[in-house]
Formats: sequence, C-alpha cells, structure tokens
Amino acid sequence: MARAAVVGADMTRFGVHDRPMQELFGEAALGALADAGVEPGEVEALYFGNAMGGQTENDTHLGPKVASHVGMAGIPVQRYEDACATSANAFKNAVEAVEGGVHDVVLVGGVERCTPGVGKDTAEMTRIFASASHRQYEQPTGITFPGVFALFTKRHMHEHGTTEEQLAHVAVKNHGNGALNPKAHFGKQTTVEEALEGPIVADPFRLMDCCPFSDGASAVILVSDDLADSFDAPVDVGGVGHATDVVPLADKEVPHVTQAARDAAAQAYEQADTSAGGMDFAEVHDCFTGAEVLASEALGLIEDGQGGFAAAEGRTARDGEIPINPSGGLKAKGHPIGATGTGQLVELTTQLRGDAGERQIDGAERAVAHNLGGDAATTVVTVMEVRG
Amino acid sequence: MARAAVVGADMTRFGVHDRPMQELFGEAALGALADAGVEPGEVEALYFGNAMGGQTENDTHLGPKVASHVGMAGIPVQRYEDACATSANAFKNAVEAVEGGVHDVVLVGGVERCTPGVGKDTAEMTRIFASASHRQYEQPTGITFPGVFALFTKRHMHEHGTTEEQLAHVAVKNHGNGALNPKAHFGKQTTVEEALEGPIVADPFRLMDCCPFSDGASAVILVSDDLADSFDAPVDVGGVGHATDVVPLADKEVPHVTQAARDAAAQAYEQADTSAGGMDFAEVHDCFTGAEVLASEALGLIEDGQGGFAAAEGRTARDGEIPINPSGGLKAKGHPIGATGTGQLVELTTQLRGDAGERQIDGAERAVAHNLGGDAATTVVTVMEVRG
Amino acid sequence: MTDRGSGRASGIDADRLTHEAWSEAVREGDLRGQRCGDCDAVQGTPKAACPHCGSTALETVELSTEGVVYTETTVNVPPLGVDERGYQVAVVDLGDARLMARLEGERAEIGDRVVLSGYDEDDDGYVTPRFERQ
Amino acid sequence: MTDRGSGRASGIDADRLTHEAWSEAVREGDLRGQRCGDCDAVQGTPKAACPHCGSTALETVELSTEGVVYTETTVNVPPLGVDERGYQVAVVDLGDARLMARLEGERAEIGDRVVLSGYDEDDDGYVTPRFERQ
Ligand SMILES: [Zn+2]
Ligand SMILES: [Zn+2]
Repeated sequence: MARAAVVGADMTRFGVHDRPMQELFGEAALGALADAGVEPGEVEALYFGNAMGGQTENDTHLGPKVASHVGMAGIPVQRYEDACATSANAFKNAVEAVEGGVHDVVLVGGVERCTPGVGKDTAEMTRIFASASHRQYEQPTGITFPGVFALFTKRHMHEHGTTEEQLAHVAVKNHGNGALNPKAHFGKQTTVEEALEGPIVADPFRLMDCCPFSDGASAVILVSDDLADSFDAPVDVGGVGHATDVVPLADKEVPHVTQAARDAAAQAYEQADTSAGGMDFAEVHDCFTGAEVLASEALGLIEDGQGGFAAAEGRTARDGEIPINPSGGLKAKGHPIGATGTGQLVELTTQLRGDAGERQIDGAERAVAHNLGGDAATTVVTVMEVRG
Repeated sequence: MARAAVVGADMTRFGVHDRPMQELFGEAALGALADAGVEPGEVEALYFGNAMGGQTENDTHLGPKVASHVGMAGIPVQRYEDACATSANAFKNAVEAVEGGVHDVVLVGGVERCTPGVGKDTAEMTRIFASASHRQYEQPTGITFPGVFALFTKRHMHEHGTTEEQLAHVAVKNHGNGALNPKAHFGKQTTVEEALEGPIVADPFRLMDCCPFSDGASAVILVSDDLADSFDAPVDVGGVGHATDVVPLADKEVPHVTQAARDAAAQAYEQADTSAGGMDFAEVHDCFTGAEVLASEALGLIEDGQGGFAAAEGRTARDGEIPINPSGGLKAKGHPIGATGTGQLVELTTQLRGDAGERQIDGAERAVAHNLGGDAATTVVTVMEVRG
Repeated sequence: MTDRGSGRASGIDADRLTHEAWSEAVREGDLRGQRCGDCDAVQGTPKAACPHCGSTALETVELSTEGVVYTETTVNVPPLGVDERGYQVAVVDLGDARLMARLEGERAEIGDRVVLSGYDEDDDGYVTPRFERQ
Repeated sequence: MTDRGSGRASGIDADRLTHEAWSEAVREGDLRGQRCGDCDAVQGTPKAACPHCGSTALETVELSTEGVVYTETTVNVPPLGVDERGYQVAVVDLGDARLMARLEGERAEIGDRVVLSGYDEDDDGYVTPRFERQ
C-alpha cells in the first residue's frame, strides 16, 4: 500500500521570469490541477514552500496570497521554510496529512524568485543564501553556500581522491540531461574542458560547478491511496524520510557524510520496502557538483568514496547503471529554492509515467528524490513508484 | 477523547532580550521539557515557528539550528511562517501528526526578535511587518499593519458605533491583566485618559491601541491522548480550527467580519463538541485594540457589533462574563511574532491547571485561543480543556 | 492528462488579466478587474481563479473609476521607503469590486464619493491607484 | 511540574556557556566549548543541550588555541557585507572539537597546523576566530 499518490504534476520553466510569485505559482498549480483533472474547489489544503520571499521581495504570508490567486481561499494553508529543502518538507507534511486521513486531496508546491528581477545583485543574493548558515558561528567568517559545500567536497577529495575533473563530469552530465528538458534553466551542453576553465567561485568549485539563481514554481496534487485509483495516472509515494543534523557544521561528527541524508534515505527505503539497489534513477540535490557526489553515496547508490569516479565513468549517466538527475538537476534544470523539492517530484512523476520524452529512463518503475536544506542539516528523501 | 494533550509549557518573558534566537528558544523549550518531565532525547519531532528571522537578522533554516541547540539534532524539524499565526499553525500540524500516530511526543514552539536589538529601526520594522500585506496590490499604497487593522476597525465603528473610548478600554483591561503576569512585556497599568492622549499611529489607533515590538520564545510539549495520562498535569486539546481568507483585503466580502476566524472557530468548537458559550475565557489576537473587538465577535463570545461596548462595560474583564486576554494579550504581554501563537497556549495551559496566580480565572475548565496572521487571512483557533 | 511533453505552460491563459496588464492600465488611468463566469463575483486585482468559487473562467472587465470610500485610515508611522507621514489609505468601493488605494487632497470619510486621479509608484516600480474626493 | 508562577526562567542555567561569554572569550584570545557530562562529546560553540545525546549536563571547557585544518576553501564571490575576496575559511580541528574560522596569511592546506591569531567582527558585531599557519 502506498502512503499517498501523486495524480497531477507541473512546473514552470525554471529560469528567469518577470512575473510576481503568485502568477508563477499559479501556472504550476493550475497545470498540476489540469493534469490531475481536479478543480481548485476540490482541493482541501495547501502545503506551500517558499524560502526567501521576505528577504528578496519583502513578501511573506504567501500561503493565503497564492491560495487566493489559485481559487482556494478558505482552505487551510501552511507555508514551510527549511532552506533549500522547503517544498520537500511541505510534501512530507502533506503525505502525513493525507495518510492520516486529515485530507484526501491536497496541493503541494513551491515558488521562488532568485534572479536579478527581484532587484538584488549577486552579493546581496549571496548574503541571503548564506542566511541558512549559522548566524553567530558561521556567517561572521564570510562563508557562502558555495563555500559550505566546498568545505565538504575538499575533505571528500582529501579522503577519497575525488578530483576537479570528476566534478566537471557531473556538470557535463547534468547539462547534457538539461538540454533535453524543455523546462530547464540551461538548454546548452558543456564540456569538461569548458567547465575546468571557468572562474573559481569557492575552490574547488568553478562557475560550472554551481547551480544558477533561478525563478520558478512547481506543484503536485497528492491524494490518498484509496482515492488514487479514480485518477488517470497516479504515481505512488512509497516512502518519505526526513532527518536533521547538527548546526553549525563544525559540530557535525563527519560533515561530508551528510548523515541526515543517510538517515532519511534509510527511512524512505524502509517505508517503501525497498533499498538503494531497487532504484531505477534518482533526482538528487546537486546545488554544487560536489553535493551530487556526496548525495550519490549517502543514498547508497554509489559506494562511499566512489561518487566522483562513478560520475566520470558514466555510471550515473542516463544510460548508466543508476542515472542521476535525468532532469538536469539543480545544476542545469535550475534551483528556484522553494520550488526545487516538488520540482524533483514533478520529474519523478513524469519519468515514472513514461512521459519524459527524449530524456526518458526506459522502463523506470521506482525512483528516489533527495532534497537538502542548508549545510544538509535538513534532508528529505522520497521514494516514488509506478502504481502496482 | 482529546485530539492530543499539552503536558509541558513555558515561555521567556516577552520584552527586550539581547540574546540570539536559539538561546531564547532554548529557555522556553528547556522550561517546557522540565515542566513535562521529558528529556530532549525523548522528543520525536519539532514543529517550529519563526516569522521574520530572515528579514530581521539574515537568519533562516532556523529549525535545525534551534533543534541542535536544545539537544534534538537528528529528529524531523519543520519551520512554519504564516505571519503572526506562525506558531499556532505549527501547533495545528503537530496536533495532526500526534493524533495521526506519526509521533507520540513532540515539541512545538516559536521565537522572534523584533526589538531594536536586531539593528532595525521603527521604519524598517514597519516595512518588515508590512511584508504580510500583498506585495503588488497593498504595499505600494504605503499601508502598514496598524493601517490594515485601522481599515477594519473604522468600518466596524461606522457600522456599529464602536468608539475610540471603547478601544481604549480594551487597552486598559489588557494592561491591567498584563501587570499581573510576570512574563509580560509591560507591567504597568494605564487609564482611558492616558490611552486617548497618545499619538496617533494610524487613526483610530493611538500608541496605546498597538501592541509593542517584542522579543521572546514560547514552547509546549504535545503528546498523544493515549500517553497523556502518564504525565502529571496534562491539558487536553479539544479542537484546532484553521481557515484562510482572500488576499488582498479589498477582495474580501466583508473584511471586518474576519471570516477565517469564524470558520476556524466553528471547526474548533465542533471538534471539541462545544460552543462559544462553553468557554470560560479566551486569549485572542489583540495586535491592536480593534482586533480584539473583531475577534470577540468572530469567536461568538460577544454579539456582532457589540465588541466595543462589551469591553467598555467590563463584560470581557477578568471578573466579567467572558474574560478575554487574562494574560495581558499581545497588547500588554507582548508580540514576538513567531512566539505569539504558542504563547497563548502557554497561558491556556497555565490557567487550566489553576497555576496563573494573581490573574487566575477561577474554576476555568475550558478556553479558546485565537491567533491570526496578516490581515486575518490565516486564523487558527484552539480549544483546550481540563482533562476529563 | 494533458500533454506534458510539449513544454506548454498549461497554467497560463493568454487572455487572463496579469499584474503587468493591470499595472499598465493603472498607468493609463484605467482600472481592470475580473468577473467570474460561474459565480459572477468581480475582483479588483488579477487572479488565476475565482477566490470565491474556484472557477478559472475569469473575464477581464473594465472597472468604474468612480466610487465611494468603504473604509479609510491616515497612516502617521510609515514604513521604510515612504518619505511622508499623514497620508490617507482607503478601500474604495467601485460598485462591482473594491480596491485599496491612496487618497489625495481633501480628507475623505467613509461614504464620500471619490474619483481616480492618478497613481503612485513605489521603489520597486509597483503602481497603486490614487483617488480624490469628487 | 516546576513552579511556573515564580517567573523563574527555568530554561536558563547561569553556568551554561552563552554566545555572549563565548564571544567575550574569542575577543580575549580564548576559545570556549562545552563537554557533555553524559556522552563526553565536546562542542566548539555553545548549546543548551548536547546535540548528540540530548543531555543538559554541559560543562564549559577551555579549547586548545592550536589545531590542524580539517577542511578549507577560498571564497572568491563574497556576500554583501564582506569587502574582500579570495579569503580563506576553514574548519579547524582543535583535538576535542572543531570550529569554523577565517585563516589569514600564508594559505593553509588540509592537515596543516594552525594557531589562533586574532578574531574578525562582522557588521552586526558578531565575532569569529582567526587562525594562521604555525
Ligand atoms: Zn466564482
Ligand atoms: Zn552528550
């Protein structure tokens, strides 16, 4: 039995948009409703993610604003913020509510605007992103988010021999996948040489190791297991794991193992009665190339220490043993913070329905999504599968 | 049967604090744990509220930060933001999780810093508070939060004859109650004359009609109905209603009826198998004196249109027919945004245990809390009662 | 199920009133709203679906530029970004719909007739209608 | 149940290391951490309970001012508020605990020995230790 099922999914193109957040969210939400064949008036609750609208646009209490915009004023609405894991956390709470019988049909999604359209330059946005680091014990060092994952990745390189060239292979793979995704921020392939020539953001990361600032929205319609059969193309939610880790990162036992991801994955696999070996592909949180390496290991998809080698050898390519980020990932698909988590679930839904077109993973029946927040201190792992 | 039970509750003094948010939250959380006799390691999840840490202090992803601080790293943590209804919304989700069997023992609470200690002056804080208004269709008018509730209140005065003097009576009552609450921001009584001499903030509201900017934290330990009997002093959660309304406020059918409060109250009363008449007292969201008038009517405690008259006649005083805000309310107890919702539940718990000292409502057995966000477009109403 | 492979933005209706079109109208001295084809409710600001009944059948309509003050306040403690104090903000009832707006000139009370007289623009370029007593 | 009527702040332990005391030590060239009385884990920054076992039995301890670089990066794209680029940030292993800090002077690699050499203070007055190669 599934915990719940996704019966509709949609997203805006991730990229640069010059529209207010409610209009971006409206596009994704109405698309997901149309996909499910559900009317706004049938939705019982909204689980909504937005990470930084207060900081970027002085826009908070967005839950009722977007609910009003999509014809759902009145229903209970809750906004989540857990840094980059914002909408996956909204999804987890929605799954619990649907499974527990609180609601039968809910809308889950998120929106974010991070591009210069909000009026902030790179330094301002870099400071806003850094707000997820510890205010007293990390931000005063001048650490940035590329810097946080650089700290993890350099230690991984030191312990396991991971190389900058291997990291470049992650970027090349994800840009290649993104080029096949019409909703992706970047539609252009790149090369290892090009990636290794980019300017350094926070060593070892060069420009091409970093995901872009994106605008966008994503949404899914989630229903109870009982109701799912009355829809055209339900995709089951087998498990959702959610764990946290110590902040600040210096107090984590071994920062680069990203323990929260391991704990959340163990929960998700157990709920779905499966294991890493049962996954046909994965969408992981590659905010930086090194983050994909760590995630591939934390999810048990690649042996510990081998994440970089696996990427370079094509083991995580679309035609490899375990395709990672067929959508292009955050790296190429884009990373509108609050929309990223449910954006991954849109990709899982699309692939598991066999609707992913050129980037389709043939015969995919079960997949995992990994969405992290901050220095991976929040991680949500979701297993979805073709309805049995 | 109760939906869940509160077995521990505590709060910092609301007022001016010069400590980081995690330390404020730590004081409330450890106090609630001690009150319940629960160890940090026994808590299974944290439902956390903070409204504006990103805007005030560039501090987000606070869930894992505060969880780490109070010895709970690892457990699932979710941060809510629903403007001033932030921690009541966290509480509602926690009640659903406990009732649904997802968790048996959870921590719910919130923290906020709004005083000049965060480095923002009145104009900056006024803009941050205004972020809950519609970014495109309300903020450009220069509307402020006193202004939003002034719009509601002036219409109420127009339709029902509510007077500025009646509003002053709300302030006087709440300051009188707050003077008996050692955790309150203001410990001083005031008079109608004094209130009516204050400078106008947004007419009809003068300084004494407005709650202060406060720092503070509050927390409760929530357990399942089954587990509650193994604790010393459980207080039952009979019902939690949660509804939203249209934003922007001009599109609401009758803005000043605060329809979301009426809908949420109806849900809460029905769940608890009671009605407004069954309440022995109420904690309502008196961010402005006019807001208490509207709330007293929306909750069904006072006849529509009579809220101002009732306050002036003492019907809502501590010794009146339906005491409102015996804690002092937001007006005198203070309003550290993300801590306000669970702060009301701390007062309900304290009163229903008979532990409220000088401000105790004699024989109180059942009470209601009303926490709203934004222009009341989010409202959460909670009914708590002495465990049967 | 819609054809999701096409990259078509299924949530976008090209005719639906947007913030951009609403703002453009305000700049030109016009007010645009939306009438719901199902419940007939009219909204003063753009949405993707009717907030009252959830219908997506929204028709863009011209709103009257004259109305009466539904409620009002004078703001004496402004937010950062507003360089004046003592300005009046109102909800104006245009008959079919209501709008929040600035009032300029002679102070207006609830029930007073007002007429669109211009617009204000904030630091981020967002516009809001301005009314004055008739 | 504790005596809640007293107004006593039951969550405050007067001896527990606070951000204020930690910062004061950094300013004076000292590093303070907390040792857990139950699981013996040491943390480099103040908490109200042990993040590993939940115990509130935390003893304030003096941390070594010498250590080795556990990991490091050089930040070339700084956040607003930092007026330089190309600065090095590291996690320094002090033996009992680790700390995030700035590295100054000659660039240090993972495994290099470093010693506390001062502190930085940001726009809001928050301090962070500064280390240099030994
Ligand atoms: Zn309608
Ligand atoms: Zn310990």
